[in-house]
Amino acid sequence: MSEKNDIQELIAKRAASELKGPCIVNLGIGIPTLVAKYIDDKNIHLHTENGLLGVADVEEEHIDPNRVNAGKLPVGETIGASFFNSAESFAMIRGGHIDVAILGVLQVDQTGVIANWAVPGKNIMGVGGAMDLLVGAKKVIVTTTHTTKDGTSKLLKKCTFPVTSTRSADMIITEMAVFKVVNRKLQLIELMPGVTIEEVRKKTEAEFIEQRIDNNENSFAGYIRS
Amino acid sequence: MSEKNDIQELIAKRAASELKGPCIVNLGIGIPTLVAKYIDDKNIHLHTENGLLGVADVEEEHIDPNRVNAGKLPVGETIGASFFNSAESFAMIRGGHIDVAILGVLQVDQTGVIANWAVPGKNIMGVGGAMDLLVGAKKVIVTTTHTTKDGTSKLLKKCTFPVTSTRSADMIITEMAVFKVVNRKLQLIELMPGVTIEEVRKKTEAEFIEQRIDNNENSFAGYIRS
Amino acid sequence: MDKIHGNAVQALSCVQSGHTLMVGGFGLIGAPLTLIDGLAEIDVTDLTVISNNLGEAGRGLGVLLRQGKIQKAIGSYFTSNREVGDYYQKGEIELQLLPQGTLSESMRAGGAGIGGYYTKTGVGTELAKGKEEREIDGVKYVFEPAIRANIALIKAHKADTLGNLIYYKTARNFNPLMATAADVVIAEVDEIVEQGELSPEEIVTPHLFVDKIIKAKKILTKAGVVSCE
Amino acid sequence: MDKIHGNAVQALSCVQSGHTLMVGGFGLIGAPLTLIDGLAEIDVTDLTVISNNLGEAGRGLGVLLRQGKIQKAIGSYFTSNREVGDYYQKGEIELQLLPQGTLSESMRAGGAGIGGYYTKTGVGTELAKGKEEREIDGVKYVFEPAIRANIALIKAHKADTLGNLIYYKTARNFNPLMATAADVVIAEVDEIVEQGELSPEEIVTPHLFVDKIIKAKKILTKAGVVSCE
Repeated sequence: MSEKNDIQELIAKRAASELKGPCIVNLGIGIPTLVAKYIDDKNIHLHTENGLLGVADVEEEHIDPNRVNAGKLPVGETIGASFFNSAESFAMIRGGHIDVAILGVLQVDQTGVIANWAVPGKNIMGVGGAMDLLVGAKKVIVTTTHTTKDGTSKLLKKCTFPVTSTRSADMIITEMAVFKVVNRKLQLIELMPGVTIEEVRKKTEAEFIEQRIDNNENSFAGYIRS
Repeated sequence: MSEKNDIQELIAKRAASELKGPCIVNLGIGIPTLVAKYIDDKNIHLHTENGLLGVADVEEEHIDPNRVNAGKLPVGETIGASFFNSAESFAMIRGGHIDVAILGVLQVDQTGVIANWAVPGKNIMGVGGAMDLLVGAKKVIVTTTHTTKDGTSKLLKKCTFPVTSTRSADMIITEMAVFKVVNRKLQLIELMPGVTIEEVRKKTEAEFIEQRIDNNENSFAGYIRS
Repeated sequence: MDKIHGNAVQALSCVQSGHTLMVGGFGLIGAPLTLIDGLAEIDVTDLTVISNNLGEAGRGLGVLLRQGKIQKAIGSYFTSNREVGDYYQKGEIELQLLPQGTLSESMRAGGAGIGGYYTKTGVGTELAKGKEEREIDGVKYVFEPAIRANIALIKAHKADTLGNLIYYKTARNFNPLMATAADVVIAEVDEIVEQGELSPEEIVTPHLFVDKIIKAKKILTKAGVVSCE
Repeated sequence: MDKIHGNAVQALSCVQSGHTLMVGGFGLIGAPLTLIDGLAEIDVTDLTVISNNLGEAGRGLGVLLRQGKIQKAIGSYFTSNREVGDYYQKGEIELQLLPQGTLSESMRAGGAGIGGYYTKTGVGTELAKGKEEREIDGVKYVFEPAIRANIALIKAHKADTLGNLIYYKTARNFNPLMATAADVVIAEVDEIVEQGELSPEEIVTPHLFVDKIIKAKKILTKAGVVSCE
C-alpha cells in the first residue's frame, strides 16, 4: 500500500471511530468512502444521496451497475435497505434526517467553514450534494489530508476557494490531528500516533486552541486517545 | 326514485356525456359522485384526492373501509390503479395533471366563478380539496340544481358566498340547461328535455348569452342535443 | 436500538402539554386509533393538533376534543365532526383552515427543510387574506410557510423491526408526510415483520423517519372501529 | 389510447429545436440511453437540457454535446464529462449549476404547481448570488423557482400498458420527478407488462404522468453500455 493510501486509511479509520449507532451517516466521495469498511455496528446506516438508505460493501460477483453510491461506484444493499428518488433523498438531507455527514474538503478555515466544490480560475463545473449536506446534516465531520501535495496547509485562516456553506463543520480529522470546532474556533483534541504538537503547529495555518490538561505538554482537552 | 334523485341523476348523466377518453377525471362530493355510474369508457380514469387513481364502483361484499373516495364513501379500484399520499395527490391536481374536475357548488356567478365551501354567518369549518381542484384541473364542470330548495337561482350575477377561486368554471350543467363559460360569460348551449328558454330565463339571475342559430327560437350556438 | 413499544401510553411518554401534534388519517381512515386512545388516557392539555379532520363526534380525535385537550386545530375539513363548530362557538378551540393540498404540501416542506413555498391554491379567496401574494411568470401565488410538529402519530400497515413502513390503500393519505415533519414519529401498525421482509423498492417510509412503533389494538372495519387485542 | 411506440425516433417526433428537455439519470445510471440515441439521430438544435450531468465524454448526453445540439445545460455535476469544460471555454454551451437537492426539488415544484420555494441550501455561497434571500423563523433561505420542460425523457424498469411505472434500485434517481414536470413525458423501459401486473401500492409513477413508452434497446451492464435488441 502506498503512503498516500496509508494516510487515507488512517484518517478513515479514525473517522469511523467517531460513529456510534443508532445513527444515519452520509459518506462523501474520496476518503469518506473508505470509512465504510471500518464500521461494524449494525445500527449505523449509510445513506447515499442518489437514493439509497442501507449502503453495503459489494463483492465483485454481486456488482450491479444500477446500484451505485454518490461517487457512481458500485455498492451493495443491506437487509432492510430502501430506494427513493432524488428529491426524497435530499428532503432527508435538508430536512435534518441525517445524523452525520463525513466530507472531504479542499480547504477548511479556522472557523470550521469549508470549501470543497470549486477552485478559482477553473470552470465551476460541479457541486453535487455538498451544499445540501452542509446545511442539513446534524453533525459534519471533515476528513482531509493536513496539507496539499506541495505541503501547504489545508487548514487556513480563511478559505481562498468559494465556500460550500456558511455553516461550520463540527470536527476535522487529518493524518496529523483531530480538531473539534467549538463556537467557531478550532480546538485541538488529539494528535495522531507519532505526531508532535510542534509538527502540527508548523503545518497548520489556521489558528487553533491547545487547551492543555494538567499542564502536560501532550494532553489536550478531550485528548482521551493516544 | 324521488324527484330530487331524478334531477341529480339527470344532471350526472349529462355531465358523464361530456367526458371523452383518454382523460383523468376527479369527481367531487354530491352529484359529481353519481357521474361515475354513467361512464363506460375504459380510458376515463377516476382520481380521488385522498390518494387513488383508478376509482371503481364497489359491491357490498367487496367494501374495504380503508379504500374510500373524497366523500369517505367506500369505492373499488380498477386494474392498473395506484395509491399515493396526499401531497402527491394534490401535486397531481395543482400541477395540471387532472383533465377534468366535476364539482358541486352552492353558487356560480355570471363569470363562471363558483362558491362551494362556505356560507356567511355559519362557521367556516371545511374546505377540503375544492380550492386546489379549481386552480389545477384543466377543465372544470359544475353540476348543480338550477335553484335552491326555496326556488332561488343558484346562477347569480355575483356570488354572495365566499368564492372558491378567481378561476371560472368551463361548463355548468343543471336540470334545466347547459352553459358554456366563454371569456367569462355564460353562454346557453342546451336546454334539458322539456325545458323552454322562457323557463330558464325566469329561473336564472345570472346574465347569459342566447346565441340563436338560424333565427330559430329553440336553437342555440352549440345546441346540438335535444 | 429497539423501536418497538409495548403499548400506546408508554410510547407517548414524550408528549407534553403545549405540544404540537400531527395526527394521520382522512377522518378515521388511516388514523392511529390506538395512539389516540392512549392520548385520551394521559394527562396532557393545550395541544395543537394538525390533522385533516378532528375525527367524528366522539370518535378518533373527537374524543380528545370532548376532553378539552385540544387548544388549537389546523386542518382542512372539520365539518366531518359536527361538534367542532360548537366548541369553536364557545371559544374553546382555535381553528386554522388550510386547503387540503396546502395542508399536505406544508407538511412535506416542513419535513424537507423547505422554509415555505408559493402555491396557486387559494389566491383571491378568504383563505388567502393576510397572506403574501407573488406573481411568478405571470401567475399569482400565495406564500405558505412549512409546518412541523413536536410529535407525529401515524398509522401504517406494516413495519419491519428497523422501522421501515408500508401503507394500505387510501389509509396512506397524510401519514407518510407527517412521518417526515416531526421531532418524534410514533407509528401504529397492523403488523410488525422481520427486517428484509419489505421490498426495498416498495418501502414508502424509510426507517430513518420512524422513532417508535406500537401494534394497533383498535382497527377500522366495515362494522366500525373494533378492538383487535 | 396506445402509449407504446415502436422506436425512439418515432416517440421523439414531438421534440423541436429550442425545446427544453429533462433527461433522467445520475451519470449513465438510470439514463434513457435509447432515447438519447434517438435524439442524436434527429435534426434538432438549440436544446436546453436539464439533467444532473451531461453523461460522460462521448457517452449518453455526451454524444449530443459533441453534436453541438445543446445550447444550455442545467445540472449539478458536469464534472463527470470532462469535455463540458472545453465547450464552455469556447463559449459553445451555457451552463447553470444548481445544488443537487435544489435541482431535484425545483423539478418536483414544477410538477406540483408550486411556483417556487425557499431552501437553506446555498445560502451565503457563490451559487446564491443574485438570488432573493429571506429569513423565516430565524433561519436564512434562498428563493428558487420551479423548473419545467417541454419534454422529459426518462428511464424506468417496467411499464404496464396503461403507463404506470416502477424503477430499479438507484436507477430511480431523477426519473420519477421529471415524469411530473414536462408537457410530454417519454419513458424508456426494460420491460412492458400487462395492466394489473404492477402492485397498486408499489407503482411509483402513476400513468397520468406518462405519455409515451418505448422499450430500451441499449442498457447499462457491468461491461458497460450494450445493445439488447
